[in-house]
Amino acid sequence: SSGTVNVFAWGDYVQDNIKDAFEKATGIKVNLSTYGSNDEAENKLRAAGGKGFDVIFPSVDTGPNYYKDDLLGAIDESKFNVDKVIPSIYRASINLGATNRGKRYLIPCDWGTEAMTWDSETSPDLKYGTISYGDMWKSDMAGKVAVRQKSVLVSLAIYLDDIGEVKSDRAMDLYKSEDDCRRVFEAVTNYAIERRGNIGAFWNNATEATAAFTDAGCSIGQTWDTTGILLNRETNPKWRYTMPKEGGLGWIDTMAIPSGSENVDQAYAFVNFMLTPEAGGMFANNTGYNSAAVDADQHLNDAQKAAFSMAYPDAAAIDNLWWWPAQTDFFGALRTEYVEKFTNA
Amino acid sequence: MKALARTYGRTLSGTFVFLTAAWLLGMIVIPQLFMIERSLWVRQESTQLSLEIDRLYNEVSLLRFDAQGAADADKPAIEDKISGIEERIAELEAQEKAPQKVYTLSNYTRMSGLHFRIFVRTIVYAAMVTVLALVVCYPIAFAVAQVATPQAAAFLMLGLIIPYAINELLRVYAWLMILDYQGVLNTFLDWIGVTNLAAKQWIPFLESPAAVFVAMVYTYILFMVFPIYNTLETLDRNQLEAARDLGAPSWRIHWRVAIPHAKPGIAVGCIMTFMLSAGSYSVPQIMTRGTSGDWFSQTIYRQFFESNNWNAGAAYAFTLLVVCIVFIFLMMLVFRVGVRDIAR
Amino acid sequence: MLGKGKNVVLDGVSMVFGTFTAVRKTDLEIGAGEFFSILGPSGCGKTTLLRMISGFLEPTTGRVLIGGDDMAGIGPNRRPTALIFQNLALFPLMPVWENVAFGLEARGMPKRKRRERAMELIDLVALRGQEDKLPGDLSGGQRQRVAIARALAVEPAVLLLDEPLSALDLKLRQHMRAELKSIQRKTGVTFVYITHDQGEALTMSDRIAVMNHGSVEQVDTTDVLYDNPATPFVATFVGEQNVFRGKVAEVAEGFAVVEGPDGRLRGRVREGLSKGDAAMVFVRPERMQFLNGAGLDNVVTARVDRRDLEGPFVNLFLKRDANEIMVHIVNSGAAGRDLDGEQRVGFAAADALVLPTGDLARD
Amino acid sequence: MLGKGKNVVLDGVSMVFGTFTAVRKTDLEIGAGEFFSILGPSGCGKTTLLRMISGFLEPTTGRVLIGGDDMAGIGPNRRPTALIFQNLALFPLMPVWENVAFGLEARGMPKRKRRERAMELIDLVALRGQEDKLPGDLSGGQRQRVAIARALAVEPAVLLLDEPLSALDLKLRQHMRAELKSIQRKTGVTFVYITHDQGEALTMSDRIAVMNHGSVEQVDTTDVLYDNPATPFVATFVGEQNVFRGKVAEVAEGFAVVEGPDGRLRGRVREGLSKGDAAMVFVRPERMQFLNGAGLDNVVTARVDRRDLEGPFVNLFLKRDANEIMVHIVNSGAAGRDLDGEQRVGFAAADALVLPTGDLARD
Amino acid sequence: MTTATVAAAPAPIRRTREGRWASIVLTAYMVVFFIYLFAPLLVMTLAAFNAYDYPSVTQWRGWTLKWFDELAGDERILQGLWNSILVGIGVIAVSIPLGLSGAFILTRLQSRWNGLLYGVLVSPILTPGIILGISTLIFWRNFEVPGGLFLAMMAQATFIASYSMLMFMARLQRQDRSLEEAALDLGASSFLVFRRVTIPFLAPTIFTAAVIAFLQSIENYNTTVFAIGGNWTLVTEIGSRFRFGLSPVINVIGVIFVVLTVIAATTYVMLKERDRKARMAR
Ligand SMILES: Nc1ncnc2c1ncn2[C@@H]1O[C@H](COP(=O)(O)OP(=O)(O)OP(=O)(O)O)[C@@H](O)[C@H]1O
Ligand SMILES: Nc1ncnc2c1ncn2[C@@H]1O[C@H](COP(=O)(O)OP(=O)(O)OP(=O)(O)O)[C@@H](O)[C@H]1O
Ligand SMILES: [Mg+2]
Ligand SMILES: [Mg+2]
Repeated sequence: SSGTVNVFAWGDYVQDNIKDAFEKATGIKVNLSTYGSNDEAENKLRAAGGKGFDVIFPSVDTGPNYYKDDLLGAIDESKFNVDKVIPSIYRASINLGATNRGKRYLIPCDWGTEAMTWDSETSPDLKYGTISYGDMWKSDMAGKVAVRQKSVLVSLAIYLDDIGEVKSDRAMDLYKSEDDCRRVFEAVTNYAIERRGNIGAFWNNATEATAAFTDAGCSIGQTWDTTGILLNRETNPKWRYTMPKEGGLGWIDTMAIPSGSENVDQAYAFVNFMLTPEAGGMFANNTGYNSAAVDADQHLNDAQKAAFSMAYPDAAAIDNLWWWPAQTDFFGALRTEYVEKFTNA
Repeated sequence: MKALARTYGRTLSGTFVFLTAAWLLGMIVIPQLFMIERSLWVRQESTQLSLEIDRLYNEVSLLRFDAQGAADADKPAIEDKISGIEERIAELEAQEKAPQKVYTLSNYTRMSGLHFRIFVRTIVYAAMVTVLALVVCYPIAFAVAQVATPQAAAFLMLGLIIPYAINELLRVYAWLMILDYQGVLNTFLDWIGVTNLAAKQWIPFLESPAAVFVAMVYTYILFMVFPIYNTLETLDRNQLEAARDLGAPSWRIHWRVAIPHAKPGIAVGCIMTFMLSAGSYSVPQIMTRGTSGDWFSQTIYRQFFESNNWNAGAAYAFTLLVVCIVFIFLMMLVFRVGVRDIAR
Repeated sequence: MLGKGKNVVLDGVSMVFGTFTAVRKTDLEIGAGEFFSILGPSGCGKTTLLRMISGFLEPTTGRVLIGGDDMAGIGPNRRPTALIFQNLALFPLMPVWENVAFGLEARGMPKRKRRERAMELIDLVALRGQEDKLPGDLSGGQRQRVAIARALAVEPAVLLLDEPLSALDLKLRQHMRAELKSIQRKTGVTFVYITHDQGEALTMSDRIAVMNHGSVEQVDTTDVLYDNPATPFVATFVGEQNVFRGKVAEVAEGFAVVEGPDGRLRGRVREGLSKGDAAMVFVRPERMQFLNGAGLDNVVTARVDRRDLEGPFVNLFLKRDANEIMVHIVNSGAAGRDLDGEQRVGFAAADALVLPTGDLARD
Repeated sequence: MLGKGKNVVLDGVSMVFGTFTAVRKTDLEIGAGEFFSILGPSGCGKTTLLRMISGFLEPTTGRVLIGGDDMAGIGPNRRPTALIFQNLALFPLMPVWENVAFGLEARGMPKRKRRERAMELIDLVALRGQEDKLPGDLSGGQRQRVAIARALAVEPAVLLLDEPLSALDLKLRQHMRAELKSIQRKTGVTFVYITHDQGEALTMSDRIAVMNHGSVEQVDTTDVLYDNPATPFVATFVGEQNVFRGKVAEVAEGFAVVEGPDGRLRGRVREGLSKGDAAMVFVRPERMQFLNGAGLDNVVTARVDRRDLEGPFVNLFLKRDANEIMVHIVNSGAAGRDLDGEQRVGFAAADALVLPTGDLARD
Repeated sequence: MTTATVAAAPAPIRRTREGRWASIVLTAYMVVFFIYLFAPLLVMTLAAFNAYDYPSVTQWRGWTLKWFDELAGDERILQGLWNSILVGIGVIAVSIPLGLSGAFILTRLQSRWNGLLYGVLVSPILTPGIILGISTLIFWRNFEVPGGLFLAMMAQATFIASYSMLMFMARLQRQDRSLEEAALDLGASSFLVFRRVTIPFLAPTIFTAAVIAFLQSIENYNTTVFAIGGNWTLVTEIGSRFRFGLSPVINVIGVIFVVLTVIAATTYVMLKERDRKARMAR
């Protein structure tokens, strides 16, 4: 192995301050590549046969996609400090896809949510505690809703389960078996299609999500936390972001070491560095996501703290999060199928 | 080979043949064969059983994790529980078969009704884009080739090329900014009083497929203009004058003289535009924000990258390729254009 | 069956492109039904003149009248003219009959009727049987005829032809000359024919206008033009000439004597030359004779340089210092084969023409 | 300064493309230093023949010998020939001198020396001062000369010219004929010259081979070819002819009498015709005369149809039933202007040639 | 006599009344068309000077040049730009010889298989770009070649060579074959023929093909994104930033490219024009 580490990360994850700090601390050079979606990361790694990178940042639920083709190496838990990861997150990740057949492959790095963003001027009544996924499907919202196709069907499933219209064990049935998955998706999609007129824009990335509100005229929708927070902070304070009462959609991004990694030691060094409170704080300030490192919150700046309290006004907001479970093959395929059905309705 | 060798000698001709062969085999055929091979099999496995095993493993992992923090007293009980589950796992794993690779045409045949509809719609849309591009570009090609002075023609050409200095993503994004509900065009209309953005009364350009058409025509203008220009440039101006002298009005001159002459160029332009639009991913993806329906290329993309079904994706892609090639031959038949004319 | 020709009058017409004068102020009257040629070297403005008549160019000054009507502002598609282009400009993708019928199609004649009419014209130009071929499948002469039929189909009063034969090879060109001429006679349409080939102009035309550098130097019937060219340019551009330079020594009774390096030469003269003026003596090669002792008005001695058989003629080239003298003798078997060395050649004063010195046609 | 010409022998050469025979078995000997023309209508196989000599085509049968050496298997770049292409094929992106020097460059001559040599050739063809221009900036005649200089630069023993003048206009073509001929004399190189223009062939060549449909019909000097064509095709392809058809009535002492719709006509005859055979009588238009009472061997009456001035000649066209008779009279002022109506024209038996009926050259 | 013919440029149609209407309509259409062509560029350029954090013109926050500064400090973008240029040059180096070879074989060899060969050689143009990228990557994996600039170049060259080939074929079909024969006849070796006759004839096309290859390479996303492996080009960098919100830095790059293209192309046109004038004058 050499004195470099090939990091394949989300575009905004490893910014210069982190990179410099790591290089200074360890003397290992970071060779950074970036991607913009899980699909891209996954498929690039797959096409490369698991080679070429030493650290990668998959979302925890996409783990199974990697396991199938043996793209990741198992984590040696003795080589990094398990206690540096917030224990509850570390534990939760087990079920969400971080382990496979008894071995751990993914180490939580950060987490975030996808929840409600809305225009508090045109909808002054909406607020934390009462706001619901269902608000997007009300009849007075025609053409004003911005959503991501892939997640909106899930949030709708949670909502419909909550109001008892489509029972799905808080959407967990989607992952249970192909038949259950199909049943729930079918019902949810039909519900959505009936109200398709509400959709003003679909988005797939932050650029589109922002534009959906600024250019496409949407006034409510489901966005990533960063989008909502930046809309509020940079564009207009009327934009608010918070958790709906059914619980926000929570995601965890992790760090993994591809099976073809040639710099395993350096990879662990990098992982360990990312989990230091200082790096975690830097990370959160850089990106607006929440670090999974213990004590990272000590290093947050004010803006980030303010944003956090807007998004998660109380502990319940976090406790109530709905975490994306590990993906199964049928889930991926069926979700695509119903997304297409909804999109093309 | 002999004909080639006579002019260029053995060494050079050999180099040409070698390079072409390397390109043909190493860069086109063999890589494509890999893909076609992929489209011909599926992986069969018993998902439900594997899921169950995975679930049990996760249970074990959880128990192990909890055991670390548990009181020492509880540990034996947990260990018992774990070993119980592990037995069950062993039992199930014995039943689990390795996934099997089965050769089949099912990737081709299993296209759902929806996908088929999208496919057909894409072909229709691509054809519409092609026709639109033709209508938009023909007058330009004609003007540059036949009407403008050579100097003016050079600058017009330059004007045509400049938009290609920027990346396709940006070009499309710019169109999005223009056509959006609160975009440049609607803002302008608001300003002259046609729409009222404050009251959310705007013209929803993006909701119609026309928005995609506008951006796509924009993106592929060059591919239509150049071939037509190239053929029209060779049209003897005397023919136009002869037609006029014989009393024909402008439209008839075009219909009877210029367009027939430009046919090979039109065919080539149409073929290229059709191909590119049928295979375009970023334009519909960015332009519509999903609100006006998918194009088939998006479906292919999702098969590959969201459904994780490369095999089906390869089959879809191959289908598209075949249909496009059929389209080419159809165009060549309709326009009576030979394979060779495409290069003109 | 075809409309009678109309006359064409150019009244002070000129054409300026930017700063370049392509056609200088020109007055010209072309009679109805006449076969009128415009002859001149490349670039002299022939095509420009023709395009003003056909309406593709508006003259910078002056008027074009056809059949007495001022054509100002009337486009090419509404003038009673039809133009045959140098390269014919047949529509390569239409079969012959559609080419011929195109003008009728443009006038909205129904398909059946126009095909009928086209067939009549195809008969006229002897192309029956070729009507469904594409122009590319025809020989040069046949294509030529299609172009004529196409132009005649619109029943023009004036047919304008821009070097229509220049793309053909020699034999065919000669053949088509006769054909064009006979079609012109049959139809009675006014032909305005452009060419830079003097042989073509001479054989076909009733009258010829010779142009040079944008102006018309002479308009006359062919015989007058050949025998009495008005300027050195016309003299040398039309037909072959032997040229002798010198100074006028004497002028009397329509004849002048020119003294120069070749001796004293006598020839016809028109007014405008007086003693001492620089002048040129022009003699056609066919008017020169080899003299076996016997004398003629003018005699020159020169060395036989070479003998070329040109078919009906034998050309003998003689050298006298830098001057080359050409003598045409009719090919009567062994004509001129025995001539050699220093020879005396002569010509009658009536066959020689004296003109003030001027530009010759380059060759 | 230039290599002497070599002779070219074609020994039973033929060329078959697929099933199409472009050149039938041909034997031909072209003398060293000769100006030899191959004349024939388009498509008769001239270019094919030339390409076999130059080495671009290998004959299907037979041998090509140049200077006595069998050329089988020797490529165009190793034969002592140089080819001048119909379109000249000058390298458009090289200046004149590089064009001329290209063959020397190919032989590895250093730049300085080859420029020197090129300049000599440029002088030879009178292009001094043009050496640094591109071919596109030259006039047609100048380009022609560059092509000649380029071909001569490699000091070929045989220069092959494929209709090199056909792209030029008439005046220039005539001028270049003389120039080519004089270059051939100066250099002594064997010229094999292809043309479909009989005038060109007649004026320049020492000998001419006339081809038709892939075979050589006659090889002779120009005078013989003109006066004694071997076949009706050659008779009509070379120069103008009046043709009278009929049946042989009498053969005696080298003369035959042919009876036909135009009466009894007497003319020279070679062996091979006997009484009763279908025959054709050929008379050149310049050998015919208008008879004012006086008789000649043969007399025909016909109506004057039209009179064309061709410059040195006046062509009179007479009609007799379907037959057209052409008479050339030297243009001596008013020649033939007074002739009209029914006329008697005649010609001497010695000026007429009787041949067995055969194909005529189409025109 | 003939020189005048050579120099005479085709005269533009000087229209009389009839034609005038047609030309007014055509001119009006051209104006509309060029507005269509340049409107997006204008929007994109304006957004580069907008102080707002996302590329936008409707959310106007005042003029700024800060995005230019930011570009200067953005190492990944600059490195990506450099990588793009490297790949572009590589693509030229690969696709031009390939395209030339294919064009020679297709135009010079008369064979029944030409149609098929042609079909296969142009098929990369028709294949979705993603698939080219992936198939290239998979193919080269057999030789242990990982994704990177090299593979990106190979994958792009696969289809860009087809475009070059089409251009070369068009040119070769217009070639006067007798030039090559003349050179051979003068004793030239095949190399000399190629170097002195064929290549100079093709030179303008080689130039344009290289420019087009470069432009296509620079702007390609779909193919590159897979073949590029851990490395990145300008476009893949833009693509991966799409998710986190584009910043007007991207527009700044666009503006710079447009300005560069305009300058380069204008000089090219001007030089050609001057050349033409010089030639006319001679
Ligand atoms: N539209 C134009 N603009 C500028 N100059 C022109 C234009 N049309 C013709 N000319 C110039 O006017 C002159 C006369 O041209 P014209 O075509 O009438 O010559 P021409 O006698 O027909 O010659 P040719 O025998 O070569 O056809 C030429 O010098 C030509 O370059
Ligand atoms: N490579 C070839 N394959 C098949 N046929 C050919 C080939 N080359 C020539 N021919 C045919 O052979 C015949 C003679 O052609 P060639 O070029 O020798 O004629 P030509 O006498 O030079 O005619 P032109 O005066 O038109 O140049 C023509 O009918 C031509 O179509
Ligand atoms: Mg002209
Ligand atoms: Mg030939």
